[in-house]
Formats: sequence, structure tokens, C-alpha cells
Amino acid sequence: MFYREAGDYKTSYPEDSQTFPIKFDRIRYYAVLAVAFGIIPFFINDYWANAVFVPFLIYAIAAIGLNILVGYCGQVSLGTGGFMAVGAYAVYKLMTAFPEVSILIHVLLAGGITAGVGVIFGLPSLRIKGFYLAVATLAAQFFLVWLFNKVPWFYNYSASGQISAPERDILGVIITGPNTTAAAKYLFCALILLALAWLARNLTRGSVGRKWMAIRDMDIAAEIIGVNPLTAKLSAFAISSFFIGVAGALFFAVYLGAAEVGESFGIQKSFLILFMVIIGGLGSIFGSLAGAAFLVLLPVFLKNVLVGMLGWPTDLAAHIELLIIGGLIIVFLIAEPHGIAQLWRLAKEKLRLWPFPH
Amino acid sequence: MINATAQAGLASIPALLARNVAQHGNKPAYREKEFGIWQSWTWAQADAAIRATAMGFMALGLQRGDHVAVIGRNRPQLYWSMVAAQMCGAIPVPLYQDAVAQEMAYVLDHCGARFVVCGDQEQVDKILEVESDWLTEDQKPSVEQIVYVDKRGMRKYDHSRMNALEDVIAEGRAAHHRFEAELATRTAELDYNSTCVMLYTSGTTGKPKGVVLSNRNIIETSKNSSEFDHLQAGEEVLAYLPMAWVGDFIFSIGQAMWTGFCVNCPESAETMMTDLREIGPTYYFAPPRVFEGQLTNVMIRMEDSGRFKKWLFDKYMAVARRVGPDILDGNPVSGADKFAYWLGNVLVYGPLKNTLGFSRVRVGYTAGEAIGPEIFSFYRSLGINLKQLYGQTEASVFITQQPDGQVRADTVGVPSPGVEVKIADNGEVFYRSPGTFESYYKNPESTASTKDAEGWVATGDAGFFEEDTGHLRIIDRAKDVGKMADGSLFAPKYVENKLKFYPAILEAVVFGASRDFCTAFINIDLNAVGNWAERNNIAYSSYQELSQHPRVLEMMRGHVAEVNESVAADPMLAGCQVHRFLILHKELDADDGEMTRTRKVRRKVVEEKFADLIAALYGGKSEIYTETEVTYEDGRKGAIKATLTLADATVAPAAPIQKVAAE
Amino acid sequence: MPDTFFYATEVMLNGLMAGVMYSLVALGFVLIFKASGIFNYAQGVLALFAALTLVGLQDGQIPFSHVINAIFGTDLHNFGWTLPAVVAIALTAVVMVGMAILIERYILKHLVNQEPIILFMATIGLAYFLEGLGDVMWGSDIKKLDVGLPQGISETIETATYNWFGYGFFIDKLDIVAALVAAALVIALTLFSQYTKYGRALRAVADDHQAALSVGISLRFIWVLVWSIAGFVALVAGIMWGSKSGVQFSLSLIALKALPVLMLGGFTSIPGAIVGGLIIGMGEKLFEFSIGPMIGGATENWFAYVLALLFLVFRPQGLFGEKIIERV
Amino acid sequence: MNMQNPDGYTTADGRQIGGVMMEMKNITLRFGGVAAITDISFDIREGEIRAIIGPNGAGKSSMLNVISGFYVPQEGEVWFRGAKRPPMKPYQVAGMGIARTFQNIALFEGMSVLDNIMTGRLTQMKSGLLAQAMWWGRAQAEETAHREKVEKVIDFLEIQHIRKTPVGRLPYGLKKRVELARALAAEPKLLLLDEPMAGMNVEEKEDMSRFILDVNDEFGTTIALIEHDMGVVMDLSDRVVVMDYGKKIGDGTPDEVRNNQAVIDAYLGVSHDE
Repeated sequence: MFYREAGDYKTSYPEDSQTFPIKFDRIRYYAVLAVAFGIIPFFINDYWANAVFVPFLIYAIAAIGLNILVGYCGQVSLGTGGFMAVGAYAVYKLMTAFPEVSILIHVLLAGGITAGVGVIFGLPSLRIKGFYLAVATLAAQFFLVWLFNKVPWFYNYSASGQISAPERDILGVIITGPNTTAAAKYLFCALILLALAWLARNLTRGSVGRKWMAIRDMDIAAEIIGVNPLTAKLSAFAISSFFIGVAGALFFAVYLGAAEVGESFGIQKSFLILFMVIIGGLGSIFGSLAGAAFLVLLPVFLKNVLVGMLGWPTDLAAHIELLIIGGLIIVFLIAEPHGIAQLWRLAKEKLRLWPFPH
Repeated sequence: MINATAQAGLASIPALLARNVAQHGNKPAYREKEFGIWQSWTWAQADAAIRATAMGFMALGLQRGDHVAVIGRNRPQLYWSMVAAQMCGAIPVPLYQDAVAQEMAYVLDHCGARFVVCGDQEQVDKILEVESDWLTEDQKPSVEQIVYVDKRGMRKYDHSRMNALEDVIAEGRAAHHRFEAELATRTAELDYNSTCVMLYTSGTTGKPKGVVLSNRNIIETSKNSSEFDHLQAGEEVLAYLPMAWVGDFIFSIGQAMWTGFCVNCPESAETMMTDLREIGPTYYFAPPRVFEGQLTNVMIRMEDSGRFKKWLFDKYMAVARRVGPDILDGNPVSGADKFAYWLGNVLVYGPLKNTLGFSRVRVGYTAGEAIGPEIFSFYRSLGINLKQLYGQTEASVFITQQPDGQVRADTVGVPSPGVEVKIADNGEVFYRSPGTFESYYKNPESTASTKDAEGWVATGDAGFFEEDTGHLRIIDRAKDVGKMADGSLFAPKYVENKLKFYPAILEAVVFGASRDFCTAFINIDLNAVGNWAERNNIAYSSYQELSQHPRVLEMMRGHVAEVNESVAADPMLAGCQVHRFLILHKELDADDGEMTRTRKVRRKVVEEKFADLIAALYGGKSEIYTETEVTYEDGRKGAIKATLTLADATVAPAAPIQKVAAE
Repeated sequence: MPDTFFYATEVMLNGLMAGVMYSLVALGFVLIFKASGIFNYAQGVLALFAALTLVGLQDGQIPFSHVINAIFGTDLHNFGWTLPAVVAIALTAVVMVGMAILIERYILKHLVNQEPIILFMATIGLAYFLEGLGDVMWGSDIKKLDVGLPQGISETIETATYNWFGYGFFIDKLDIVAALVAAALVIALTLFSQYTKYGRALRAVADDHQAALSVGISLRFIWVLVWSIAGFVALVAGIMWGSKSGVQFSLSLIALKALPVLMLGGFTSIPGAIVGGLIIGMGEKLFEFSIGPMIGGATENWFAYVLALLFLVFRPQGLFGEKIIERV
Repeated sequence: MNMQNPDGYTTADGRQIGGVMMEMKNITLRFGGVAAITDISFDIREGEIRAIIGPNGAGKSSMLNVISGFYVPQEGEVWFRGAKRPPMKPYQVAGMGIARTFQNIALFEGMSVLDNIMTGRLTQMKSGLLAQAMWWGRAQAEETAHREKVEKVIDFLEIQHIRKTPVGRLPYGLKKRVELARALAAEPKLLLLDEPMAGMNVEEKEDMSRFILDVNDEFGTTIALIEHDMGVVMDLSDRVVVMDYGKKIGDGTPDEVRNNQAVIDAYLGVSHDE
């Protein structure tokens, strides 16, 4: 309906294979960026930052990471929480060990370290497939959580066993610690998300992405046409873990400020992010964002309705929330197993064909 | 003016090419959808390719005055070969790629082409087939060199006198030291009088004729028509019509070279529609059937869409039909309508034009045959500036065309700039213009018979100019137009068509050749009139009874009166008003030989068979009894008897000019 | 030194007991996975839900009382009666069957021929849902579950062993009962799936849906059947764990315990589930006992997984799983 | 023609067939106890179209899998261009320039036709992870270069109109063609076709045969194919190996094979499925 594609022709392959081949989509994309970086930062306050935007941005990063592994490479992982923990503790150790180095560097390094860990736990994927692998990744989840719990070195022997982020800044703008402004948190995470999303897009559109998808769709055929499963799978684990690690680092350093591994990075986290990926849409970067948004906003919305409007006791509200989220997930899987991304695709098709049905 | 252009050094297509390279060398000149994207060439690149091709041709021995046949679907390389041929002083002869072998044989033999440039293997095979046929009649093949563009499947062919275009180009590049000077001289020799192209008219009657068009013809026409529609560089056209058709030559070479706009070639015939949509041309030509096809396509697809969408579509198409054309012509419309139309544009017209690929069309033309008014107005109402023109190969297309803002379904517009048009006494349209062809190749007789000493060319069509608008209207083929007793024009088809426009009238036959006034037979349309009868609870037991029912007669009298009025508006035809008419008691039928199987009235047969009725009509009777022989479906013959009422019709006062003519 | 030996043996025995419980839960998984290829993450929550329902019925709680109170400001809690354990258990069993039917009708039916991952996610959603439902129905406070199973250390064994070895084994009566019940259940199920018509049908489905249908048993029925059985197994597990450590959220985590068992035993093998359970139960206890102290303890959390993981790397199809021959 | 000539021979239609490209020496392959292939030897020459035929379960596909390195034979040697091929992973074999299609289509359902065919180029794509992540000039240039190659293949197999369609939506015949395109995109030295015409209707078969011949003709690609349809095989191939029960029962030109008694028996005898 809004699409005007006549005269929107491609004279080169880069043009033809660009991320948003249709002019209208391109424009909309830039509009979103303009709003995200030109408007929101000036109006954002602590409530919106902490309740909605920052968690959304961070989960989005994690979701993209997991989507690379599950959605693009077809390797199901339930260890996301554990890998986020790696990122969190890595950045904590780095921050405390090298205070003078920029937090940005630390966050990226944390991602790198997580990537390494990811590769190690990814090794079994060369031998085992499907659910066996999924369950195997739980080993990572439990082992890592246990590790950070039991080995005091990781939390610098603090009495509480907690880790808490010291104050760090970039170019004088405070990014971590209690005195961080909402805008700073938001912008820092938003920029990293933008960069990583762009990275992910580039990887998935090129030969690496095709190797992953080939493995996902038919691993045997993939190997026979020349895809080395070892490098393909491990690269997927590495990249995915890098994203998740960065997300973990931000989750702890920027969002929580202080964390206890058990409750912040438990198995529930793994499931939450897996949900984001599935509901958002496997094998779609936009889907990852959509899924993250959906599962971040839903509880906020429910809380506001049940507690805020109906004034029910919070524990009851929490249970009902559980009930509703569980129900919604089922409904969603039944209605559209390919997630929001697919719904979006269909809607777009309709609009492009408007007023014709097909 | 003409000289001015000529002196500006723009006396040939190669000259225009050189100018384009100088003026907008880096703007796109040609695009072709191939390998999934629009391969593009700037003017500079195109020029380089063309020069190389030209030198390649010379290396193959192309001489001044040679004819170079070009066969294939629209491809940049083929357009370039034509220009390259011109550079070498040779004459390009584009042929219809779907022409059957013997047609091609005739043309190749007639122009004696020494070079043939083929699109692909299929065309090459056709040429070889043609030759083998000749050889059986032990004739020496005139074709000495075959050049093909698409290499696919050509590896196994005997290449002793065959080359791939890219090899020819390569050779030309390699040999440029040898040929550059020669090429320069040959190109410099080209002037306004040298032949630009030779086009064969797909002869509906007899053998095709080779129409020789000079640089003057092409360039002047292109210049004038481009100015007429303000075409400039930056226009996009889709070249998809046969290269052998004069229109494509004017649009894709003449106007493209003159204005420097970009020519886009589709990937193949099948993908034409998608390619059209991708390119979104700003200047577009299509014969009526294409528009008709697209319209039906739209309607069919709308059929399957949901109730809401259909409702939306119908609602806003109604709005469009009401105010669209006015808005397009810049006539004043109420604010409310403007808003409604704007809304419709967002919801319906915009998307529709987009899917059709017409979003960017600034000027669109249709010609060839008459386009149905409703089809025409559909596109107009969407806001597509679709216009009509009237032309022919001998005129380098343009004779008349419709200026923006004065577009109607039933006229073909005013004389194109630089074109003089006159109507002969018998109503035949004559024209004279810088575009008028030089001659028919090797055919002085028909040249003479078509083009007189002062350069007036007979179109073979009868028509007249509307008094108020000065627009030309084509009535009929001239040979079908006769004279009345007072010598004024008698155009039965014209009137009959007007009558048949009414749903109640199935057929009409008008008489009046060398008589004082016109009379008419009318066949009612049983379905239409039947329904009407039921709605007005008129009882009837047979076709005959219904046809003679007084109220039916009344209705017909009304229709005839209306037609007379509109006919009277055209002074030249005012004489053709129907003074008396009757409603036939039987349907004109092919089984009775009154019609052809293709449902065209056999005037002669009808005249003889119903002589008594005609006599009665002119005899001023008010009633007549008649018996007519009919053939039933089972082949038995029988006679139907009837008493027919002869009615007088109100005749409108003829327009004043008529009197002047009468004095 | 003998003491440590005996101690170790004791630990091992306890491990075995726990192992039996694991197998019990694992069994639920295997049944469903075999019959419908669904990896039912909700198994643990089923147990929790069963236990909650059982307690609720026993103490005559009013379902949804919280919600009702929250909405109408009433203060309802109990009907004021208590049901005998047997009745309560029977009723709960009925509830679980009803649950199975609902799950089949409103979830599985709509997810036929979806990729396994989707079905898996669905069961996670189901887990959330049931957990929420259980809490909303019965409240989330920790409840004590007592169906009259013996509690505490078994003196008989202690004294007996003491008299024999001069070392009294501490073994929980409940564990013994649990072990016995579990063992009984395992045997029953094995027999069921081996020797009854439905049991065979059930296995047939696992191998080939068409075949099962041709035998003249509707897939949907099979699904209801297995989910009911799974529900029943969950109920038993719920009772055991409930009476051991109270009915609370953590109960649902026994599912996570059962997963490594599955990896070890193979998702499709009933004996595998049993042996796997025993190995893991024993292994983690021993590991905790021997290595645990040196590395900070609480190794049960992950030992099972790492063990299973390492094991899988060398035998991808698990202990009893069929070998996968790859074709092109 | 003299097929024994080590330097190759000339076919009836005047194609030059070169020396031996690939030689299978005494290949034996067992699954557990069952022997799928027993002591089979034959060679494939440069530029020829070599067919492997036989009743169901004769071990044809297994043989193809041995060639493409998916199965490792217990006994025997594979020689490629004069060198003994060491045990290799399938992807390494692909790297040597051996591409194949599959009996029951093995396309990547989740990807578009274009992407599927692009996967055929993976062995040639070299740009690193980082370069791609940044989509730096190099990665993009490489992508474009390979896209050009792929588009040539798309044009060659006449599948322009489905370029961007997800393969999942394609009819069977087109899928087969896309799979061939994927194999061709790799510009293989040796192309293995596993029943390229299985389940096709007559004119689909004709198209496919035309494409196979064109491939061999235009690119001089050596082709080894398995096919059930005897007629097709006899028309297409220069030489034919006949297998039955995992043993070689015939080898030679179509005519020689046609008149080979063992072959006739094998085909008249009921085809034994496994």
C-alpha cells in the first residue's frame, strides 16, 4: 500500500543484495535510527531506561547472539545464562584489574573471553546433535554458575559473594556505577546493539552465514558440497557467545550494577532468551529484536495492569504473569511457529501487493 | 530551422551520438536486464562499443551503401549495430524477429543485405534456413557475414563467415589504427539526405515495401515530437516493441539520440511486465491491446480480493472516473473532490499504478487502432497521462497527436509540429512533413502513387477536423467512404458505429450512397430489449413482435435522433444524418449470407435482399408488408411475413459551415 | 579406614536411592518422547503440580482462593475438611488424566508435524503455565505433604548393620519406600509397554506413525495415554519428593536432574532411563563425597551433566540408544 | 574407437576424451557385516560421460558416496589425476573439484534459490571472518565476483525467474535443476549425478538430458551419473559400468553393455530392493 517500487531498479550486485533492497524499507530504517538516537535520549528517564529500554537493548544483543547459533546454524543451546555470566564476571574482573582501560574495551574483551568459553562448550556439537546437544549445553549452564559461585577469585573474595560494578566512564560520561544517567546507559547499550546488529547482518549475509545455514538445513549435504562442519559450527558458537558475553557484561555492569550469579544468570535466563529468539523468529535479526521487545514489554505491561490498575497482591500478580506468559508462548507457537518476523514478512507482502490479494 | 539543426552539425545519428557523449557522457544511455541486474552503459561506453563495432564491421568488409539486416529482440547490442552500420555509411534494416522464413527471404533478397546481425542461435538458424531454400533455386546468397550476439549453442556452427559480436568488437578495437581515419571520413560524409534506416512495412496487402527514411526524416521528427512533449535527457523508456517497427526506431533511437534519454531493454518477453515495473518508465508507448490486457488483468485479480478491498477499489475508482480526467487536464474541481481523489491516490491509484509500473509515466501514447473509450478513460482517471497519436511508417510516425490537456478518446489530436494535414474532398487525409519518407526502395511506382509532386502523402484513411477543437477524427478507411447526391461525404460505418453504441441496437445498416438523404435498418438486441420490455411489462411472443412494438420504435426514434444530433455537429458529415429508418423483423444472419462469419454486414447482399424495404423508405411510405426467406438452423428454408413500420427521425440542423459549403 | 569404606558404601546406597527417583522422572520423559517425539520439559512441573493438587485436595483448600479474594476482597481459604490420602491421590490421578486430555486437545493437536524444537519450546511454555496455574490455584507457600509414608532414619537397618559390620548405615525410610515404589512402577511400565496391546502400539508409534495408525489406534489416543501415564509418574514422583522435602517450586527442578539421565540412557530407552538414573545418582553422590570437598562442594548441580556430556562425546546415541547410520 | 588407449579416444560425435581422471581400484565397502560393494574397479576419463547402472540395491549410490568421500571403503584405493587419494573428509574431496547432486534432493530448504547456488561457491570463497563482519571491500568484492559466476549458471540453466524464491516453494523438477546449478556453480572437474532424472516426467527428462550434454559440451566437465532409465543412460553416456549385488558385471560402451549376457540377466531377473 505504501510501497512504490516502480523505478526502484538495481544496476549492481551490491545494490541488489543490500540489507534493505526496497527504498521504502530503507527510509523507514533510517527513520527508526533517527528516533532512537536523535529523540529518545533527550526524553528518557530512569523508569523507562531501567524498566524498558536498557533491558530491551541488552536482551536484544543476547537474542541476536543466540539466534546466530540456533536460528542460523541450527545448534540448540540452553546455556545462554551461563555464557552471560561469563561475560559479566569477565568484565568485572577486567574492570577491577585494569581500572584505567576504557570500559568499552573491557566489554568487548569480555565478549572475546566468552567466545573462547563458548568454543570449548561447543566442541561436543561436532559429535552430538539435536536435543542431546541442547541438554549438553545445560552442562555449561550449571557448571559455569556453580563455578562463579564456588570460586571466590571470580568475585574478588567479596563477603556477600556478589559482584558490583565500580564507576567507569567514557570521555567523562559515566557509564557504570550508581551515578550513571539514564541517557548514558541507554546510548551506550544502543550504540553497541547497533554495531553488533550490523556485524551480525554482515556475517549472516555472506559465505559464513551460508555455511551456517547449510549446516542448519542439511548438515550432511553441507559437508559434501564442501562446508567444514568443524569450523562452521565452532565459528557459530564463537560469534554467538561473543554477542551473549557482551550482553552479559552490559547486563551486569550497566543494567544491574550488582549481581549474584545464581539469580541473575540462572537457567531461567537461558529459557527467557531462547523464548525471545523463537517468538521473534528463528534465523532473523529483526526477529531477535522483536522477540526481545515482546518479552521485555509483556511483563511490564502485565504488572502495570494487575498491580497498578487492579491492585492485586504482587506475588499473585507474579504467578498470573507466569501463567499468561506461558499461555501466550503456547498460543504463539501454535499460531505462528516462525515468529513475529514471519508475521511481519506476511504483512509486508500484503502491503506490497495492495490492493491485489496475490 | 531545419538548416539550423543541420548546420549545428547534427545531421546524422552518429553526430547526435557524438554530441550526447560530449554533453552527458557519464549519464546512462542503455540498460538491459541480464544476470539479475540492470547492466548499464553510459553514453561514453555505448559510443566506444559502437565505434568498435563499426570498425569490426569494416574489418569484415562492410561497404558504403550496404544493407545490414538486424534481427532479434530489443537488445542494446542490436541498437548499437544499427548505429555502427550508419557510421560505416551502410543502411540498417531491422526485421521482425517473428517473421516466417519466406517473408524474411523476400526482404533479405529485396534489400540484398550483405551483413546480418542476429540476436541468438534461433535467428541464425532462420537465416541459414532461408539461404538453404535459396540455394535449392541455385541462387547465390547475398548474405556474406552473419554476426550473432548470444554465443549460447553456437560453438558447433561453421564459422567460416560467422562471428560473435564480441569478437567483431574485439577485432575492431584491435584494428582501430587501421580503420579510425576511414571510419571518421565515412561518418563525416553522412548528411541530412543520406539514408538513416530502411523499414519494411508489414504489408497487409501484397509484398512488404521498404520505406527509406533519411536522417532529415528521423531527426526532424524526433526533434519536433520531443519538443512537443518536453522530453529531455533523464527520461526512461522501455524498448520492448519490435525493432522493425518505425515507432521503436523513433523512440529508441531517434528521440533517445536527440534528447539523450535512457533506453531500457527487458530480459525477455516473459519478464517484460516485471521489468516494466522495475524500470518505471517516464515515457511509454503501447498499442491498445496491451492496455486492454492489463486492465482485464487488474479486474481479474481484484475479483479474488477481500470484500473490504473490493469496496475500497470500486468506491475510489468511481471517484477517479468522475474527477480524475479533469484533475489530469488541470480543470477546476471542488476541494472535496480534490481530497477524495488524493485519498484514493494513497489507497488505490498509487498502489495500482505502482504494480502496473506506471507510477512515473509522464507521457504515454497509444496508437495503431482505436482504443475503447472506457479503457482509455480508466488509465486517464488513474492520473496516467495517456494520449493518442495518429501516424504511419511513411511519416516517420507522427501525423497528429494530442497535446496535454486536450485528450479525448475519439480524436487523434492536432497535427504534429512541422506537419501539414489536409482533407481531400473525398475525406481522405493527406499530410506533408519533414518526416515524409524519401521513397519505397526499388519501387518507384508505388512511391509515385503514394507521394505526389508537392510531397503530399495519402494516408488511405478518411477523416475530418472538429470545428471547435481542431482535432482530427478518423472515420474509416477512405475506400469505404462514399458520396451523396449533393456530393457531401457519406460515411456509413461512422454512423453505424454511433448507433451500435446503444446497448439496445445490435446491428445497423445505413444507406445513402448517391441519394439525397440517409436511411437505416436497425436490428434490436434481443437480450437488452427483452430485459427492458420485462422491466416495463411489455408482453411479446416473438422477436418479430417485439421488434415492431410501438414503444420499441419510440426508443429507437430517440436513439436515432441523438445520433443525428452528434453527427450534425460534424459539418462534413452532417449529410449522413438518418432521416428515415425501420426496425428489421429478423436478425441479420450469417446463415442467410447477410453477414460474414466474423459478423461484418455484407452491405451488397442486404441491399439486394431487402430492396423492397429500401425502396419503401425512400418512397415515403409509412408501412410495408414483406416476406423474407430465412434458413433455419436445421437448414430448412422458410419465409417470414411481416408488416414493418417505417419511421421518420428528427433531423438536427446542420452546423453553419454546411450552408457555406452549400452556397 | 574401614569406616571410610562403609561411609562410602552408605553414600553409594543413598545415591542409588536418589538414582531410582531420577529414573522415575526420566521415565516420564522417555514415555512421551518415544510416543510423540516430544521432549517434555514440563515433566518436572507436572510433578510439582500433582503434588500441589494432592496437598490441596487433602487439606480441602479452595482452588483459586487467592484470586477470588483479590477480586472480591473475600477471605476464603478452606472448605474445612480433609480427605484421606488414598482418595486424594485417586482424585489427583483423575486430575492428571484430565490434564493430559486438555494438553492433547489444546496444544499437541495443533502442533502436529512442527519441528521438534518448536514442540520443545511449547512444553517449556506449558511448564511456565502449569507452574503459574499451580501457584494461582493453591498458593505458592511451601506445603508439607504427608500421605503416611514412613519418615526418618530406619533404626532397624542401622542397628542391624551395626551389629554386623560394627557400622550403622543411616538410610532414610522414605528413600527405601521411594526406591521400592519407583522400582515397582518401572517394572510395571516396562511390562505395560512390552506386553499390552497399547504398550506395543505405543512403541509402534515411536517407530512409525503410519504403522501405528494401521494397527487401528488413533495417534491422539496414544498421546492422551502417554501423557496420562507421564502425569501419573509425575504424581508418584511428586509424592516422594514432596514428602521428602516439602512441596515447593524447587520440586519442578527434578526435571533438570532427569535430563542428564536421559542423555546417558538415551531418550528412547526405558532400561536406559533406569540404568542412567542409578549411575547418575550414585556417581554424583560419590563424586561429591570424594572430590566435592576439595573444590567447594555442591557439585551435584553439574556433575551429572558433565558426566553425561563427556559420555556422549564418545557415544553420541547414549547408553541404549540405537546407532544412527547416516545416509545420503 | 579405442577405449584402451591411455591418452583417450574420440567419440562418435567427435568429442575428444582425455586420459584417465579417476580410477577406482578394487573397492570394497561393508556396513557392519553386509557388503555393499565387493572388489569393484573402473576408471573415469577426462571429459567423458560415465554411467553407473544396475538394479535397485546394486550399490550404485554407495559407489558414488565412495567417490565423493562420504563413505570410506574398507579395502581398495581411489586414484585421482594420477595420485592416490589419501583418506579424506567429504568437504576436502569437494575442495578437490568434485561436486555432486543427490538422489533425493538435498537442497537447503531454508534458503533462496540464489543462496543455495551460492553455497556451491563456498569452497572458493576465501575472505576471512573479520573482513565479512565488517563487509569490507574485500568481502563484498568477493561476494560480487562469485555472484557473477553464479548468475552465469542461473542463465545457463534458465532459472532466472525463480532466482529469489525460497527453494521450499519449488516444484520437484525445478528443485532438481537448482541442485544441478549448485553443483555447477562449484565449477567442478568431476560432476557426480545421482539419478538426475528420478521421478521426472518425459519433457523434464529431456530438458535435464539436454542440460547434462550442454554442461559436458560447453564446460568440458567430466560427468559420472547413476540412472535407472536405461534409455536415457544409453543416449547420454560414453561408457557404462553395470553393477549388481555390489559386484561389477559389465563395463564398456552402451552397445557392448546392451549385448552383455550378464547384464541382460540382471535386468530381466526381478530387481531386488533392499
